[in-house]
Amino acid sequence: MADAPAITLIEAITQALAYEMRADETVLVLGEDVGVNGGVFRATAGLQATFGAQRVLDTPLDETTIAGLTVGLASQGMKPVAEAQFDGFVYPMVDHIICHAARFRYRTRGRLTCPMVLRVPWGGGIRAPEHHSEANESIFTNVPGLRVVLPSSPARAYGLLLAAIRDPDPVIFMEPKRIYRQYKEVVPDDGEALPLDVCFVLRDGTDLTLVTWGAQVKECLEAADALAKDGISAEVIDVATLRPLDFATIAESVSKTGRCVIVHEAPKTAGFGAEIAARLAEESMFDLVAPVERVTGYDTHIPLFRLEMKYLPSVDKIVAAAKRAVAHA
Amino acid sequence: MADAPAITLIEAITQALAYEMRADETVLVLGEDVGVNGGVFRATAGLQATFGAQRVLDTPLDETTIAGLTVGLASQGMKPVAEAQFDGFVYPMVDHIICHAARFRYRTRGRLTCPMVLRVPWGGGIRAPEHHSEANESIFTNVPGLRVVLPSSPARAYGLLLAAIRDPDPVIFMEPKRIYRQYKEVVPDDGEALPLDVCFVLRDGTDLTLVTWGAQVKECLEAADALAKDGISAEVIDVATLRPLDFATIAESVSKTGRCVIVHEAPKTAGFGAEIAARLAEESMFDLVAPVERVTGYDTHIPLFRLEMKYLPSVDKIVAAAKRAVAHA
Amino acid sequence: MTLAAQFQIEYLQYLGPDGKAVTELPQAFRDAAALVPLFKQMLYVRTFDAKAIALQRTGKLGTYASCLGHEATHVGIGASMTPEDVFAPSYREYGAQFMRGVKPREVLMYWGGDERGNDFSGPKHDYPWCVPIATQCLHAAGAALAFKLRGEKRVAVTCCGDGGSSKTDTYAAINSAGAYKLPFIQCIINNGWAISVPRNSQTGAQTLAQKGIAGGLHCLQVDGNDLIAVLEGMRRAVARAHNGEGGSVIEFMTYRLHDHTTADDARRYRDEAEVKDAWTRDPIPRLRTYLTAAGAWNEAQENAWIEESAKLVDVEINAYLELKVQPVTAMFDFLYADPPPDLLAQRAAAIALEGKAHG
Amino acid sequence: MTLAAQFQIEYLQYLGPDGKAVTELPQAFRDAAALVPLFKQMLYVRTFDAKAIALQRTGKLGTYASCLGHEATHVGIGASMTPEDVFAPSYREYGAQFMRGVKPREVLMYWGGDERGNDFSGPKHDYPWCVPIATQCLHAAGAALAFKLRGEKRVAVTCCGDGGSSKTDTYAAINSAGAYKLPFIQCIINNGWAISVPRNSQTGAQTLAQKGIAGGLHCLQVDGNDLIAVLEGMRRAVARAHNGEGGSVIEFMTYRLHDHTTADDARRYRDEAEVKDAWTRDPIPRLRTYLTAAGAWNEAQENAWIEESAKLVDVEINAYLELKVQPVTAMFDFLYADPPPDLLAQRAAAIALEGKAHG
Ligand SMILES: Cc1ncc(C[n+]2csc(CCOP(=O)(O)OP(=O)(O)O)c2C)c(N)n1
Ligand SMILES: Cc1ncc(C[n+]2csc(CCOP(=O)(O)OP(=O)(O)O)c2C)c(N)n1
Ligand SMILES: [Mg+2]
Ligand SMILES: [Mg+2]
Repeated sequence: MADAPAITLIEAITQALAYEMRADETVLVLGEDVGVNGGVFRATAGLQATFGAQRVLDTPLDETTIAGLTVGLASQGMKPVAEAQFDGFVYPMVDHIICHAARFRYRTRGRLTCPMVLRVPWGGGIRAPEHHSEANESIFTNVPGLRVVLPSSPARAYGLLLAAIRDPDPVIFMEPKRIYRQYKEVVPDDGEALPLDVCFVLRDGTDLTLVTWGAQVKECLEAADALAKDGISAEVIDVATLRPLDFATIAESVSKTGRCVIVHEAPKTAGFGAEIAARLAEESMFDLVAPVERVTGYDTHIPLFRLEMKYLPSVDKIVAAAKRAVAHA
Repeated sequence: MADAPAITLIEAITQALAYEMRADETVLVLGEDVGVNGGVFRATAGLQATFGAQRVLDTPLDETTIAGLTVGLASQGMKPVAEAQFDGFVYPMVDHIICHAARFRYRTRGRLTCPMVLRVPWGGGIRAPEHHSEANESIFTNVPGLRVVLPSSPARAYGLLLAAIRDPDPVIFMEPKRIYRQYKEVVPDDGEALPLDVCFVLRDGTDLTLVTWGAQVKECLEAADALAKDGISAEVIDVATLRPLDFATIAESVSKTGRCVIVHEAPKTAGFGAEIAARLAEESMFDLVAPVERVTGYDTHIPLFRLEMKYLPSVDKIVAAAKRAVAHA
Repeated sequence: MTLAAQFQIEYLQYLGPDGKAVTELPQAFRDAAALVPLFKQMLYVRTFDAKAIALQRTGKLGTYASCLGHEATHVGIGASMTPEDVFAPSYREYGAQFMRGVKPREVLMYWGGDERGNDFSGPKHDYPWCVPIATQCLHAAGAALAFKLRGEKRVAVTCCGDGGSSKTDTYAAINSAGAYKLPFIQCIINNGWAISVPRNSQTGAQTLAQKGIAGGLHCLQVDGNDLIAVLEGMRRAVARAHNGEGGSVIEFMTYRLHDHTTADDARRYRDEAEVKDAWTRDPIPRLRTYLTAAGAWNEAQENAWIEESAKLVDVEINAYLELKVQPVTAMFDFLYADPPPDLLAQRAAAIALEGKAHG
Repeated sequence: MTLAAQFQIEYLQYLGPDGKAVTELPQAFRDAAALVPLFKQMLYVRTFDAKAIALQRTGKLGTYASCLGHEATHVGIGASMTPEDVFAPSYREYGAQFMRGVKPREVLMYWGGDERGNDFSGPKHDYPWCVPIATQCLHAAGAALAFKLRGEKRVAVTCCGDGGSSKTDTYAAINSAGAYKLPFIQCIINNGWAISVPRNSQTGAQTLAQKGIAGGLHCLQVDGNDLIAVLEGMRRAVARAHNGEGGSVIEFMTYRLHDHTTADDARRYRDEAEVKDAWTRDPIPRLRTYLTAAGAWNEAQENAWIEESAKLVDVEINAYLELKVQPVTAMFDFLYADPPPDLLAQRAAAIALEGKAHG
């Protein structure tokens, strides 16, 4: 196991899918181009060859179809892992996810359930065409009955995806495509899931808490490095599971640092960062020595790729916000 | 005009639609059962008789169709006012609203625009069947390019709907159906629109600010009455337009009162109340003497009607939260 | 002229409105006596329906969707399925559901605002009532896909209305059933109206059965007020499914004799003359006439059964009326298998509030 | 057997793959000389396409969707429309768009990551490229509804692919066009593949033209590599629209000779033999042979035009390459007609950051 080769985040996804398909024959994968082609991002590469066309199904080109079939499969004893080809194509799935996947257990008092995963390549920064770069997690974060997960490293992608597939309720699993191939790490294929209800403290610090998820984890860690050079000690938290939110970990950090900068890629207004700031305003107000700040995408659509990097949070923007926070004593 | 009869909120909607259809021949109404039947809530009652079947169109039973046709009509010189029959049926419209209505101006650098209104009977408390009681405004509040409006009185429904129809960009107009017929007021049919970017301060107060929208405005006003009896002076703000948010009015109030309780019907986590609390945490932290509090729907689906009133914010819950806030000096 | 394709859609009717055979009866349904239990079921459903409407009118039930006039279609569909099959109804197919074991009290619980109605006594794998129009069709297609993948000899049957045939989900279900060749039956119950919108405003298609052509499914149009035609149409579709020939779309021609729901007033948009005319095609007298002529049924039997079924329904109604409201915890307890701590905190707060309210 | 309905779908082909007429040519398109401008357009598009791919390969363009092999279909559609009509393309119908006035540089701007490509020189009412598959079909139906309501003699034409024909939006467009009898043409450009998914995996339907039956539209299948068949199919559909006979669905049979986009590698899923075979039906040699035989075209003309069109395209490419990136304010300035203060504050902050970055 120690000899396992280092793999990228997307390879970790594939590894988790393969592991769980071996372990549980009710697990199947469906979506557009997931079969022979292995998915446009190669997340399902090789799976059809290994597990057959009965376990890895190409669907007709319709997201409503994918979502509805997935709900049907999940409620009849299968564990479907559906793929939305890109974040921008998730909207036609929203009806089945919100009205049915999130409600079957509730509606039927546990008679029918919906153990499914919807994998969504998520976010910007890959110079892709329109609708291929959306950070739209907030479509799901206000919806009871769902879990919303967003890993930020190969190891967390592996462990969280295993947990998502094993979870008896529907999980929206958004994958930061900008870091699909950003770096490699050794991820033992040991079938060990990670918990779906905790934030990960990636770096300890005392002066300020940086709270983020997805692709921005990297920028936050770099910002923490930069801040350290200026003698500022930043704690970095990867939220990882947005819903249900492990606010306790964030609160504990802020009780220590007194300052919090929330970083996310989605537009600011009513993005999920608002929830974290709101919880701080409710539960940590007397711990805060500086106003909370959000470093986010602007309140406009992510532009086509020539301008997209100017839209996204950057190390500079994070450092600047952190310094504003630290200026408060 | 002073002799105009008092009308309900739903009648104010009809009055605004009729006014603007007379004033602007490009305005048309479409949706399920909006024609002869006048809509299941009677919002379009009489309009087809007055304006003809060319201006008031029944659609096939498909919300994707309604949304897509509406975008098509709006981008070709019409001003469609579409009706979603109930909040719970808005999800199949989300794709066209987010990917197209909210983006046409942006995408084409102003060449094509999408001046449309989507009217959505919204919220719980009318003992309706499943999917007829959802407070799902947060589906839209993180979306750049949209306006999201939620009136709370006959007069504001009239003025804001006129403004929504006249606005050159897409407006989601959510109507609190619980108060459709709750009370009447005189609403002169004078074609006067209300601004789409301000909160309305409905009651002045000095000890605490109650911020809310939609059907909960009434509960907040009643809570303010109850609090007044205990010598607590509550300011009540009807947000009315959630996106774009007029935070300045809220901030000004909180700078005076130092305490804020946000009340809404949607589930708490990542509901739009989070955005208001977040802005307070960012911009009003040093004004606050008490933690912000949210009184909201629980983080579960609104139950079928036997339990629904236990789900919704109530005067008691609001008063209790207000008293907790006031306990902080 | 070179043809790319051509299609024919058959229409099935065996009993005319006068209860007389219009053509040779299908092999499988020539035994009148065998139809008696189904006729009794139709009468039972009609009794239930009338009583449910009365309950709503007296404030003891929420909005209720009547099935008046649909009895032959619903019962015929129910009779064509085995318990192992999966049924995905819309919201008024009680006739089919009763035959699958769902109890009338459960229908009332659902429309009475209590989720426990969905945890019904019918097959545990059947779908509950579905409010978002036609979304159930795709769940049935998904179920059929599960059956096919697991090699099970089961059929997924779903219903939508004439209005529902416009819904994109119906097309998606039909298309995927065709793409995967699924054991799937899409019943389109054309009762003439979708609330206030008449059938002809829904679509330019000459039949609703032809929706199936878009997905390459077998298409059939059936007189939905003729129980024998319903049974024969379903029999053929089930046989196809079992033989691996794939899915079917069946349009059942019937009529909504009541308002859309108790919240609706059809007089606002519908001609009384049309309704009067539709009553002449009522499925119940039609089958009664046929069974009586065949010597399989008589007035005494009918009177006895009407009386008995009224009593049976009353037992159900009483059970419903005695039902206690769920505790406030019910809105938290079935959301997740493993509820998160914040939700449990909200649950505790809700319990505390109850305590206050009651104490 | 009583029939509820029956349908026939005609197939149009005039020129065989060898460029010889397989049947009498349609009245409207017998003048070979009149086809020459369209043939030149087909050559021009192919030149553009090759150069666009080259630009992408050398890092000067983002992902690009090639139209190789679709030239007859695209040009034929473009030639069948007037400027007043509305065109709602998917993302590769450049041939049709060039004929409507869209400039190649605008195509490049769009795929080059610059929104200004969508503010194109074609008709101001035409729709831009549409990435969410088939959603444009409903916009075209909405446009057609506007035309009908205003009594304008205009047609809305939209395209989707074989994959797109599975999309629920396509069905919604077809069904609403039928319900309202709209001047609407749904072109289904069947190029055999939707990225890696072959046509037969999309649906069990024998043709894609028959998708129109579900909405009661006129259906036609056309050899999309035969310009004359494309023109004739479109002519009939436009005539129907003008005569108030409602909408049409036309399936154009063609082939995607390139990868799906430059981000795709079709060798992963597609047999080279199939592609080789498809080249034998290439629309360009077919029309060239026909025009040459008719004396309307010759090699010298072709060589001259190839050279000229390369130059014309290069002018466009240079204009594209010289384009300056939009200022950061561009992401704020076209969001609302009347931008809210908070957005203006973010805009100001973005400008300030630029200042810092540059200063
Ligand atoms: C997605 C959605 N849109 C709208 C409604 C409101 N609604 C309930 S029933 C109905 C009409 C259904 O007509 P039809 O499909 O013909 O079935 P019927 O009620 O006639 O059996 C409508 C519009 C709904 N339940 N779901
Ligand atoms: C809603 C949506 N889902 C998925 C995609 C990704 N995607 C882009 S093109 C394509 C295949 C389209 O195939 P087809 O409709 O046959 O058109 P073609 O590209 O062959 O012209 C897919 C799946 C998309 N753009 N939109
Ligand atoms: Mg109906
Ligand atoms: Mg294709």
